[in-house]
Amino acid sequence: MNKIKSLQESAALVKDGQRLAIGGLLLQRTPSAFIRELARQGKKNLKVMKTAANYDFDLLCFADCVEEITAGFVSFEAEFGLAPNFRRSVENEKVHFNENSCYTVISSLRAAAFGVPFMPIADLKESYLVSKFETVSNPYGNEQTLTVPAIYPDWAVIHVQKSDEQGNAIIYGPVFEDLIMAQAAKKIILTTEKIVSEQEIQKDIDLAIIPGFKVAAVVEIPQGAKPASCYPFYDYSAEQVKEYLSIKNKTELNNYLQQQT
Amino acid sequence: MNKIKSLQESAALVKDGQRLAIGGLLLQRTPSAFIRELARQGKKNLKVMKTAANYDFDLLCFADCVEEITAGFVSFEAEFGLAPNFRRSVENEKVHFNENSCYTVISSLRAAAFGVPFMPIADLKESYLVSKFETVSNPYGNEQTLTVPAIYPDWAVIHVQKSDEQGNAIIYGPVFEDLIMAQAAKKIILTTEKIVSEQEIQKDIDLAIIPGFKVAAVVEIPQGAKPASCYPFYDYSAEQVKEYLSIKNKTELNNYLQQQT
Amino acid sequence: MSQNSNLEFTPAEYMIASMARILKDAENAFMGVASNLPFFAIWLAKQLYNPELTWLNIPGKINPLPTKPPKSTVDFQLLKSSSASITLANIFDMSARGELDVAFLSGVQIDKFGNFNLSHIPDGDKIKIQFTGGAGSALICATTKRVIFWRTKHDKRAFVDKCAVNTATGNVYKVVSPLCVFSKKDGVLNLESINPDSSFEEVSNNTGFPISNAPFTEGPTEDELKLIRDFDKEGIRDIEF
Amino acid sequence: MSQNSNLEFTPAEYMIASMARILKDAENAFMGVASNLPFFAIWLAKQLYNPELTWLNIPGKINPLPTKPPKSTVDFQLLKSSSASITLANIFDMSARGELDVAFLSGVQIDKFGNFNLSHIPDGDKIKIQFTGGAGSALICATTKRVIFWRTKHDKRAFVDKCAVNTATGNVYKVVSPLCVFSKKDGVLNLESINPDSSFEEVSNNTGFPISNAPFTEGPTEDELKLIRDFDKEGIRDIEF
Repeated sequence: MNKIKSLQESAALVKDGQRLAIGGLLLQRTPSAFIRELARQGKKNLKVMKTAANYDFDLLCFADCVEEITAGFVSFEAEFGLAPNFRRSVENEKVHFNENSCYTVISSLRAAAFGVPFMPIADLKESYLVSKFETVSNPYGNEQTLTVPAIYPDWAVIHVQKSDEQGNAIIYGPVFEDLIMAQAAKKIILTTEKIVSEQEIQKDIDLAIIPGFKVAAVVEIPQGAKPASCYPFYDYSAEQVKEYLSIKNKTELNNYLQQQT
Repeated sequence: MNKIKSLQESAALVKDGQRLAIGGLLLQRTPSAFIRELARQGKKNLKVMKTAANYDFDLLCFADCVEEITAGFVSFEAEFGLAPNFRRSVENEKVHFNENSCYTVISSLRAAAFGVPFMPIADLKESYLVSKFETVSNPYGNEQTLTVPAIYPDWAVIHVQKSDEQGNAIIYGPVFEDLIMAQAAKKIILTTEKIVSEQEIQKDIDLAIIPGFKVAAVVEIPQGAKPASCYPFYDYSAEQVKEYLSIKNKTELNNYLQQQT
Repeated sequence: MSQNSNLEFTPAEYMIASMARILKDAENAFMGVASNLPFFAIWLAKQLYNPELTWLNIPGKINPLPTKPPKSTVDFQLLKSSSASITLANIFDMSARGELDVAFLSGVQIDKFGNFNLSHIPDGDKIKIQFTGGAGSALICATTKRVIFWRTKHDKRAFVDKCAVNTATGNVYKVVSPLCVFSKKDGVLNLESINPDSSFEEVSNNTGFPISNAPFTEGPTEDELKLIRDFDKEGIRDIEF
Repeated sequence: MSQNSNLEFTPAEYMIASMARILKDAENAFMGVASNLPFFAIWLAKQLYNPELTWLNIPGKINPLPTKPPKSTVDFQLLKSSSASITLANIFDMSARGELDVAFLSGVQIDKFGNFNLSHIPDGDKIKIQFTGGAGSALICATTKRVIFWRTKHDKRAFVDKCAVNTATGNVYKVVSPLCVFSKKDGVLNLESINPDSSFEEVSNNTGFPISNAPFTEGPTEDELKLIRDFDKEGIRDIEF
């Protein structure tokens, strides 16, 4: 099966209204080029999830692609400030922010990955997040146990350092939630810095933690995480983040999207 | 804190009646030297757990160290036949075999690792194992969901290829349940083929999945998995397994234990 | 010797070929602990019928390329030149999610409903004979789409009317023995085909539940036999016979 | 300038030193997203007070040895020369198991009970102002043994009588601002000590709940300041001031 696809072809696999788990964390190993292509293709009503996001979810909000965000944190950091389009979209009720703890995002993905309908979690005391979740009685004791529901992404979209043509892929450095997303999702779209041979994967076989069998598309995009970083190849670009944050309106956004990969 | 200990000192940390999760699987990366030292020290009433065991649990049964075994499978394979001392001990009611599925062992360790009292699992249909477990009603749906209780090992005992003096350790090749055991257990005892420098660990930092902070003892024992294998350093020894299986009585067992590391 | 062809083959070769053919349309196949013949079946299927089959095993190195047959579940041959890594826990998760297509399981007893016993023979509340334990079978049999039960010995102690204990039950698809192949239909095992070296009488006499006659299985082909024999010069496939 | 010593120091340096000292007896410390000052505090504590402290962070490389201060949560400096790897999920699990000793959290509002709000300001059922979301704080605050709340701005919009929304509540141990250190006792925040460059009056005027007077904090020592300044030549510690 030929899984090697262009950015256009791979983004076309995503249908309006589907749920996407987006790999990486904050400005590290974000599948940024894929996110921009979703915006260029004018996707609508996507449901996106991740523990901690910024560029990716902010851009999808800006481009009106998103209906619901499930995350623990959506913001840039001190150097850059908040995520302005995310904020505006939520405050204007164009996007529903299903606020979670990073931990409950992970727990919901675990339930999906484990094929069970819910996951018991630690007590969150008086956090208002508790009102979103149900408790069950521990059947082996008496205490009430908080739970979260499984959340099943249609797609996990993950940017990796190396993949072979079949989508067997290596992640170097922090894996974040990418592995559990790959397990929880129905299918996987990989963008990769480089498509390599099977032999190249075998050299680091213990780090080849994404097996190809659920991968529907492999897209080679060098620098595909930019403006985010891709360890150890390149760091995030403060200049490029600021360029994005300087965009004022939809016309400028469209220009930006056309100029970028 | 100096964690480097002798085999004797490290086995002395284990108290009669404690629960041990034993790393490796069947004849791969078994902490065999440590198991023999437990037998030499005449431990009593240990509770041991693992998905699939043979040499380790059979020997602990032979030496009357065990009160309870939680496992999915205890046997040698075709080349060697069944685990004779395990069978005899269970049939004579000297050892309680808490038969599980390998999957339910993992799920009970996951619950402990996640700090939650139970774990929902897939339906096991009409398996008799179901009678050991409780169901709860999925709070986000209506279906009954089977669960297993958390099982908390006092110790995870793990044989690794490389550890530094602080117990930061690398596992090459299959990890089996070792990582989840390390997380679920109160403390960890590591036996290692070699104690290496921090710099040596850093070379394969993405494979250094056992952090030292819960490690109570680091024991350097080259060939410490024998007769089991330790990838990629040495394969299991059929001859040494057969030598063990030829032992007929306690006197011979004591001789065997004295002759081995 | 075969009644249907002039090729000679052993019971192991009969079982390997019969199991390999079931994998022609499989997406993935999992072999658990102590799975000597399933190894050969998956290996043969990938060589001959289904190169894209994803092969999952206990050490979790996916699609290895062994240079000779492994002697055990944890043989280093199963770590050679593989395409990716997965943990055993995550293979079980795949099964729980319904993503595992075919799995091979064995056991001491199997009954006419396709239940099997790898646990023990009870004596009231006590255990009379302790077996190995079912490993991952309780989950796999309940959640993998098609379970192939294989057993190297076909007699009335193995093929029973009702298991003393049901270790695993559920999605049994076919049962392969040295004498025949069963398939599960309407909740019970039906004889599907008979080893051309055996007979309905032999199968029937060694099976503890009633069966109806069936045609002979197509014996191993020349291609199948050549591949198996060239690969397994040491005769590892016969280790359990 | 300090009233208690002749050393000059910035608000950032005051906060770093105050937080580092809390770590003198800590087993491990976790810093989450957007944790500029906690980075310096942990780094300083390991240099000066507690070299065996286990330092956990979002990228999950344990005890890294950065050659200069990181500018973000995911800076490559946090991947340098570390001692082992752990996933973020497993750090949360540590907290859930009660194995996490100290964690640093920040937020937009904190109230007199030590609750904090990183979620939003509601307007009826709607959201008036959306903040960043609490990241891992709901879990961490509920299950980590000692939570240190830090905030670079001390005013009545931040230190409120009651949070509009409780994103995270639980095991708040101390609160460190540019003006002072609070500790939680009998369920409420109590002023523990005051920045020698500030005063009770300034703290009181900028705090939205009643407080009682307290002594001055010992300002940063010469050793502390030298280490911080030699390490942070670019002034990254001041990025949020």
